[in-house]
Amino acid sequence: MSLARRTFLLRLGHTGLAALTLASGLLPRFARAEEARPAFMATAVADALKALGVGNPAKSDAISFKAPDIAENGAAVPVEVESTLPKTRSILLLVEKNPHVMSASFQFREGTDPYVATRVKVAESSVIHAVVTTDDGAFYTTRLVKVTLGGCGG
Amino acid sequence: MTVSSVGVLLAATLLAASLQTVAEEDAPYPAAAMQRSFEAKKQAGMDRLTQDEVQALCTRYTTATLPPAEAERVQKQSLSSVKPPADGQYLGDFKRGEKIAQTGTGLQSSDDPTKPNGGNCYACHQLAASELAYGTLGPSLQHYGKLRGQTPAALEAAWRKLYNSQADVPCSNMPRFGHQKILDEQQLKDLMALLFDPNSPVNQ
Amino acid sequence: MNTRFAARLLYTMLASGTLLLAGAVRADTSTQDAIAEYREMFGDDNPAELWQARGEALWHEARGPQKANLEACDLGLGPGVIAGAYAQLPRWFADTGQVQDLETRLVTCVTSLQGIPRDDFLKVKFGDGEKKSELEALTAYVVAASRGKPLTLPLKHPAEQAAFDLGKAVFRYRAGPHDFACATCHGEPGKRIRLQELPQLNTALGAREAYTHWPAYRISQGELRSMEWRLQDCFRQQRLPQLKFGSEVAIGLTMYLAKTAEGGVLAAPGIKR
Amino acid sequence: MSDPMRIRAVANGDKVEVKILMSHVMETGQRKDADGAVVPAHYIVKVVGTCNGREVLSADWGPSVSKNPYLSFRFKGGAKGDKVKITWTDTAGEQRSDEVSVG
Repeated sequence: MSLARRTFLLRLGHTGLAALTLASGLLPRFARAEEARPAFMATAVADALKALGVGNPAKSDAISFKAPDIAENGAAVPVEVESTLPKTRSILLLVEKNPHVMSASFQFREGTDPYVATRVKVAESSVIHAVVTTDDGAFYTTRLVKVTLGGCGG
Repeated sequence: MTVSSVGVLLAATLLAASLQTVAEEDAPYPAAAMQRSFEAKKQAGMDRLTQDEVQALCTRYTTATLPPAEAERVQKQSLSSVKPPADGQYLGDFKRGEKIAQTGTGLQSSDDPTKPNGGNCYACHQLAASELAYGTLGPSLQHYGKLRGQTPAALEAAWRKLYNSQADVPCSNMPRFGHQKILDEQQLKDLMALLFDPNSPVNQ
Repeated sequence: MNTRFAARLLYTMLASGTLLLAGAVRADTSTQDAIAEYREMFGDDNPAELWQARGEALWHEARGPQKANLEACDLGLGPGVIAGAYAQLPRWFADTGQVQDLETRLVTCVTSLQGIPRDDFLKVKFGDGEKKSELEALTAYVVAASRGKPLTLPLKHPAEQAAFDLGKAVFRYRAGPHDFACATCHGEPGKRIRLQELPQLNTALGAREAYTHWPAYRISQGELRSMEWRLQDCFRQQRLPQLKFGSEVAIGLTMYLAKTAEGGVLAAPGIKR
Repeated sequence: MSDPMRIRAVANGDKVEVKILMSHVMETGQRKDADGAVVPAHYIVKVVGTCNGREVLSADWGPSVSKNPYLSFRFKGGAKGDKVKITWTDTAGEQRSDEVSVG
């Protein structure tokens, strides 16, 4: 498949999954992978959560979410999430202003701390959601990260 | 030791010190090595290594060390290059001005030459209070128009500074945006509006 | 006007000026604190390690037409000595009759020991995603072996002194449509471009701050960048033509920066925006 | 061919702290190269961590995890000498595993 077509299909991903599914016979391997992971194609936080089967999460203070107020560069924004909620199953990271909001999900096994640290891309200043799923439902907290332009600008 | 001999000694020391400064300014001149060490890439041609008179002088001297006679000459010559707007209107659109001030690309070998050049003002100046990522190589320009008002003198001075900074401060670090054709007349007007328009974010 | 009044006036002016200044500094400080917090969150987990590991493997691997590794490479302290070698570069090498920086010296070793043609080795001077640079990996490996070592550049050979003098002169050379020189941004203390502090590279303090952390992993590019890359990219942003790899000016500026930073303790590869 | 990960696994009290750096481009498929051509998407979609064969963490990633990804997590029930193994799978179908002993 030509690069142009591949790009075209990627763009389609922004507008809707239906179009993408129609073209699935032509999709490269990675896009087929994303078809099976609709949350990663979602362009809104609510849609991503819905695709994951996570019902309306409740705001919670029992999630510690560390992220810098200002990112010197959006290419890597360090984030650290720790949940003190009982029976935590997973932690999800979603960046509201990214073309695709869903960044990562981490599933914890018995004995693994409900804690994760990683670095994510943040395209522009954005609210980042840390969603925690537990046996007793889903909870969330947010942090606003301002992404600044840097250096000589070119 | 007599008073006069102290004076002579002092004068000699001062002279030696000043000679030393000049000697340091006259370090080996690198033009030939520059030619050998670079290669043209896209729009960044080898002609860009050749200095004009101001660049050559300001390589040798800084604003502080430039001899007064040279400073006057640079200033006069630069002033004569400043072209006021053809229609006499100094102010364009501040929203476009803000975009120009935020844009850092233009004239680099890596830039698309069909796109308009940026002014990259925020790299060196504080302007709109909402932009946290501003540089400090130049003075803050926050409330520029609010502090000065739109008097003919203030408008002319800002235009002159943007068009050819050397007309104001010889060996200034600021690019000569008009003189070197980095920005066109309309872009300069848009930047003027960013500085002076009462509704511009700079004046909030 | 009596002196006491004048003194009081001066005092008031100073006080109000100080207050204004303090306000400005405070606004700035919160931004700078946030940036500092951002940098701290990277901790010691620097992806530059991935380059070091790749470089180490390359160093010991028999490669090229001569199926040799680089363990006999002389970086100035004798064949095979890596520890501390970067702290004494650039330097004059008798076998090539040239002042060489780390990268050009690595080219010498790769071509002479392994028989790999220069152009083949330099096909990817600077990595870009899937196109990985062997030179940058080797650079990272060698540089890391000088962590904690002070920069020492005695400039005993006249060619070393000449390189330094050229670099010093080039630092102030203004040219191009924007009239930029290195000194435009790096010639004054305490300045910033956007939010990035600009080291004053013609002073020991500023040069140490910068030079001891390069080469560095650049977050913006997700690549480890060498000093040759750093200089080439500075000139790109100065709107000048492209600096040639290993050119007189590249070596001269590196020598000027290294010598100015002399005594500084190496902490490279660092991590930068 | 992919490069080895850098994995640190350190026992700290009753927990093992794991820190990983992975060598991966994490191309989003939205970036253009110097010639203006779109760089095709290529990123890690799945990461699994095990300790002596027992799964301790699994993660699903999109393209907005940073280039040369960093990941840190902690688990109970590990001790010095245990084998921590990390495996990633990317959009090209490539899989890579690296293993370290808990120190």
